[in-house]
Amino acid sequence: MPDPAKKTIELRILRYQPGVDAAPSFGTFEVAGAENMSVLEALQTIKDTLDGSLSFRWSCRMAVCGSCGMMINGEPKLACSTFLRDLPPGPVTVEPLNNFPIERDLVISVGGFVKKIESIYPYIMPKEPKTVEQGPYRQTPAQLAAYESFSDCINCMLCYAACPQFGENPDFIGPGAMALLQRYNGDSRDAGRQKRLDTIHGENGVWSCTAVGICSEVCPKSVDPANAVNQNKTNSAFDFFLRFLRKE
Amino acid sequence: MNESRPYRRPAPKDWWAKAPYRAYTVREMSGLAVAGYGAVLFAGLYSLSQGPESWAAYVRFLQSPVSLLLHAALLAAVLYHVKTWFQILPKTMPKLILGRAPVAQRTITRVATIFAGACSLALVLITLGVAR
Amino acid sequence: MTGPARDNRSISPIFWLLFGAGGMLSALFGPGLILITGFFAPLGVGLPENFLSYDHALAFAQNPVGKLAVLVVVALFFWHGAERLFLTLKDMKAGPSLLLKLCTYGVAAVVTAAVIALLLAIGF
Amino acid sequence: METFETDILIVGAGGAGLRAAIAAAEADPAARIALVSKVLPMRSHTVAAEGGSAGVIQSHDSLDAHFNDTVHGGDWLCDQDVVEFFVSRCTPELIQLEHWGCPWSRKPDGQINVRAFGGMKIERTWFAADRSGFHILHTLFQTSTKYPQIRRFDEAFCLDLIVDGGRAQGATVMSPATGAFSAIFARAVILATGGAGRVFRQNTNGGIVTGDGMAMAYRHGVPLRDMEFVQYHPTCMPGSGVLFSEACRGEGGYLVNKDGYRYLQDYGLGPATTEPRNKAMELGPRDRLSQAFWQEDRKGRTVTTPQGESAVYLDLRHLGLAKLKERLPLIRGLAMEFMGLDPAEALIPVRPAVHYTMGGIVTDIHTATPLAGLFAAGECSSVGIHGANRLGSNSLGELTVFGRVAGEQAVKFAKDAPAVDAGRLVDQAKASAAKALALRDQKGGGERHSVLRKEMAATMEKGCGIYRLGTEMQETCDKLAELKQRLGQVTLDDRSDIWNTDWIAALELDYQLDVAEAMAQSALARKESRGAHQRLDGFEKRDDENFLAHSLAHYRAGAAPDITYGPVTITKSKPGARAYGALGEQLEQAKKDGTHA
Ligand SMILES: Cc1cc2nc3c(=O)[nH]c(=O)nc-3n(C[C@H](O)[C@H](O)[C@H](O)COP(=O)(O)OP(=O)(O)OC[C@H]3O[C@@H](n4cnc5c(N)ncnc54)[C@H](O)[C@@H]3O)c2cc1C
Ligand code: SF4
Ligand code: F3S
Ligand code: FES
Repeated sequence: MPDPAKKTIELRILRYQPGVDAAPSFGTFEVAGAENMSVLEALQTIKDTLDGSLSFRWSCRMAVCGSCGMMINGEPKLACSTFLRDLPPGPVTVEPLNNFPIERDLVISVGGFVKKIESIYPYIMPKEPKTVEQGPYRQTPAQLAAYESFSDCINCMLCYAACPQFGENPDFIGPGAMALLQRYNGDSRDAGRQKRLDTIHGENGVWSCTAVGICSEVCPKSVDPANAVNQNKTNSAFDFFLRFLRKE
Repeated sequence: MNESRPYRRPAPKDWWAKAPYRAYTVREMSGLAVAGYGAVLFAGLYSLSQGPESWAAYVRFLQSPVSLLLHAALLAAVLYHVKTWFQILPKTMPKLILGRAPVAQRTITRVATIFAGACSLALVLITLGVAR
Repeated sequence: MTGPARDNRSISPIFWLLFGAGGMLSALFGPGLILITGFFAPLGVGLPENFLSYDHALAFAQNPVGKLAVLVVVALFFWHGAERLFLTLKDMKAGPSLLLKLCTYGVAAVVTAAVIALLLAIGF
Repeated sequence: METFETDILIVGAGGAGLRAAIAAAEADPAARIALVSKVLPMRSHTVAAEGGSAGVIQSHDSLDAHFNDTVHGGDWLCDQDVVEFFVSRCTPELIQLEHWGCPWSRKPDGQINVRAFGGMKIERTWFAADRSGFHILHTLFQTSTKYPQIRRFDEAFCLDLIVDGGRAQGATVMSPATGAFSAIFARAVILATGGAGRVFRQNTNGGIVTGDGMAMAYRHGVPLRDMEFVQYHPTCMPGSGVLFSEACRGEGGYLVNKDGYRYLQDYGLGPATTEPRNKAMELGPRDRLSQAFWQEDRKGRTVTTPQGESAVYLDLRHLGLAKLKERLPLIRGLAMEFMGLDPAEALIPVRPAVHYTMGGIVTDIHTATPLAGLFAAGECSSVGIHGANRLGSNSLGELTVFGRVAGEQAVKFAKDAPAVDAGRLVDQAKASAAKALALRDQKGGGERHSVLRKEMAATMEKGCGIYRLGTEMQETCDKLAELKQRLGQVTLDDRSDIWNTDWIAALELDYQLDVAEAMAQSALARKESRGAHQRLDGFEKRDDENFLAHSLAHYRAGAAPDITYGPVTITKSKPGARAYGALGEQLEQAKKDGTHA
């Protein structure tokens, strides 16, 4: 039951409607009884009851589908797992993820990110091909642990919104895609390491990263993408000098 | 009509001066202290190559309060560099798996920092010992 | 999907490795070196009188091992600082990339050459 | 209008759609495949599955045992030929996923690890911590990028099928990013659009789970089968309905009422042992556990949460922090982030919420629907394996087993299918577009679709909940008819083209109302109690004489659907008593003794 003495929380939301607005500007909404809501629930309440034209992406509501990333009080967060009760009192500011083009309100362009994921051969290239009849590969818990955290990435792009180097260079492969690259390069079943490494030797590859490290701090799934990028900086650097010794 | 016109917000030019990136900028600047100390040594090498008088002037400089203050500042900055350097270290290497689970990065940082302290200490002790 | 949009191999690894080597060296021995050359030696604490004497210093710089140590420490420390300064200036958009490189990597390269020249001049 | 031509069109890029796409690409490398999804593929709701996927792998397990558990769990409403095929294909499909990189949890020696699951006699649920669906979906999506012939249409909302000459020949889609329509013509179409749990109030489903594909097929005359069987999952977060996986109980968690008593022993699931026992207590099937909750609630032995919902407690404290971190990290994270409590130290308030639609688009064992050229797989389909109650961890297996079949069958069909006459069919696509635009631009009477959606969800919960009454179901049917009328009175706040999510929500509501109606009408017509369909108005017993049959809801424009019945295929398991706990073991023993004697 909604509490009769319910508190009202003010949300300042960055709005943008292409073709109508020349530039984004803030709109303000008051949501009653919101103290136990997540930011997502507050946005849904606004959309359902106050302004149906407010646009944002969401689906799972349980911090696993990666749809609902946005800047909340200036920090990249998942709206569904950020609760108003945990934010400092006063108006809450909600903006689309930093460093991405805004398509509408809180909806940003995701196509570039998807292309990056596709560019790094995100699938197993088996070391020793096996048929299904031959059964599963063996992989010890230690071998699993070597790449497990990188496989937990939900593609929410919060790390991109935090990374200033991605802000400077939108072509930078970036932390999330590098986490995926390392997920496969670190897998004991895989033999595609060199091929993947060869995609990131350029300035738009790992060399745009200056080890700011904030990508790992904002990651909601403890993926540690900074590790994926910087570990591959080391790999790429060694490859720079050792490539001549490599036999193809 | 049917065209999306994404809006690109201009990125602020001074992000590096603002939280949370300020700490990163300070960390990077600590690298200047390393080079600064290299410059002090370079000056010594140059003085040495110019003969005994020049070297004596350099030694007098080292003994001056200005130099002591400068070195105190350099030491502080380099210590900050040591601290942050080993904070990034675990990011630049593959996960260390002990048993079933990766070693915590904090542990790697701590061990490496202690090791570095030991290196510097050993250098000092050996120098003092050899010189004696 | 088509192959990855690969851009040309960057030459950053050269600077990055020099930066890394300098960073590691300074992290391991920097504080110790500063203590010795900045405090113990000039103040004569724990060290004999002649430690900073011209002859003693010259002997060190004429010894091949000493030469190497001086070269490695001074050059790598400069390369370390150069890389960090370059990236920060780039973050600050302080100027065109080429200019920034000259002011950072350029200085480190000149200093490296000068150290070699001086060490050779000092002789063996 | 932009048009595309392809050989195979797959609508839906969740587990089933992606598996179908890969299967089609492997079956015929020359086939062109279009893969349409209203969200990026990795956002599909397969991502939320936690517990795992069943497949016989232990040496003391057998396909027969998996078969029996499934048929038994489905209260004999399963098509046994399909179940037999299904259980035989589960393990190979799970191995295939392993070869593609799925990070299954392992035993110390590197072999696949399995966990216990509700209603399963032997541990056979493969898991990747408690993010099994997430890992399956990402593995499939990433693997699918290997095939250049799969052309993805990400964030493309499918409005309707294109059907001509009794054959499905494509679909009309709208791009939310631009509002532009296009027609995708194909020789064969696969629907893999997922479930419809969102028609209920409290549910474990994502916002996108709105039954779109079911409604599309339904409106083109394909019956929806067994729609009255909607699964309540017993352990969900009060208020939001977010799921706490069955794996919590598989790992040994307890369910206790407000007095700390393990109440399941009062409902034929006991005795209450400390260690988990398969097919007993907390490891009973979902329908039974949800029903027990309802009874406890009636007896006043539940607590009321701050959200105003009644709840019992899930107790994981005795599992210890280390095990929670290793086996149930997501669950622990959810409890801590969403409810502010650590399951290592505190009880988690939980209650049942709608989770899964057992019914769906009717298909045969080859995933073919009665409409030529149209195939369906995954939760949107009813291929016949779940019967009246799905067993946990049988659905992820279904995605891969039947997703693959659909892909292969569609390729086969497309090879022989005559070419599409795109020039003529484009008018159909234009009509679908016009209809969608009409909903967006209608003047209406100022009604908000969010209000309609809430009323729909509330009436479904009331009439088609854990226990059902004829009168209440009738009220629900009436209410749904009213809501369908009121849809014409809806006025949208937003009439723009770009990212008009107001419009998309209204289109989804339109689908949902049809699906909800099929559910409620099928429920009203089934005058017995079976599996997830439990009545309290004189039909408390299972009635094999009259209702050992699949219900089929046939769409009628502007009227309630026609409900007919079709046969259930029974091969080797004759309908018997469905018992769990000690009673279940006794019956099983008696059966064994009987056959041995
Ligand atoms: C919280 C939760 C936990 C679960 N845990 C388990 C478990 O442990 N074990 C188990 O076996 N099962 C589990 N299930 C069930 C199982 O996850 C689902 O049944 C299954 O994932 C459904 O997969 P799908 O491919 O059929 O559909 P989805 O994954 O839902 O995909 C549907 C696809 O269709 C697309 N789509 C829908 N409508 C349209 C449209 N109009 N236009 C374009 N595209 C459209 C969507 O974008 C999406 O790509 C769980 C379910 C839930 C909700
Ligand atoms: S690495 Fe973390 S922050 Fe980045 S996309 Fe993946 S889950 Fe999101
Ligand atoms: S924040 Fe950016 S600069 Fe590197 S370490 Fe992370 S990618
Ligand atoms: S809605 Fe899925 S991550 Fe927030």
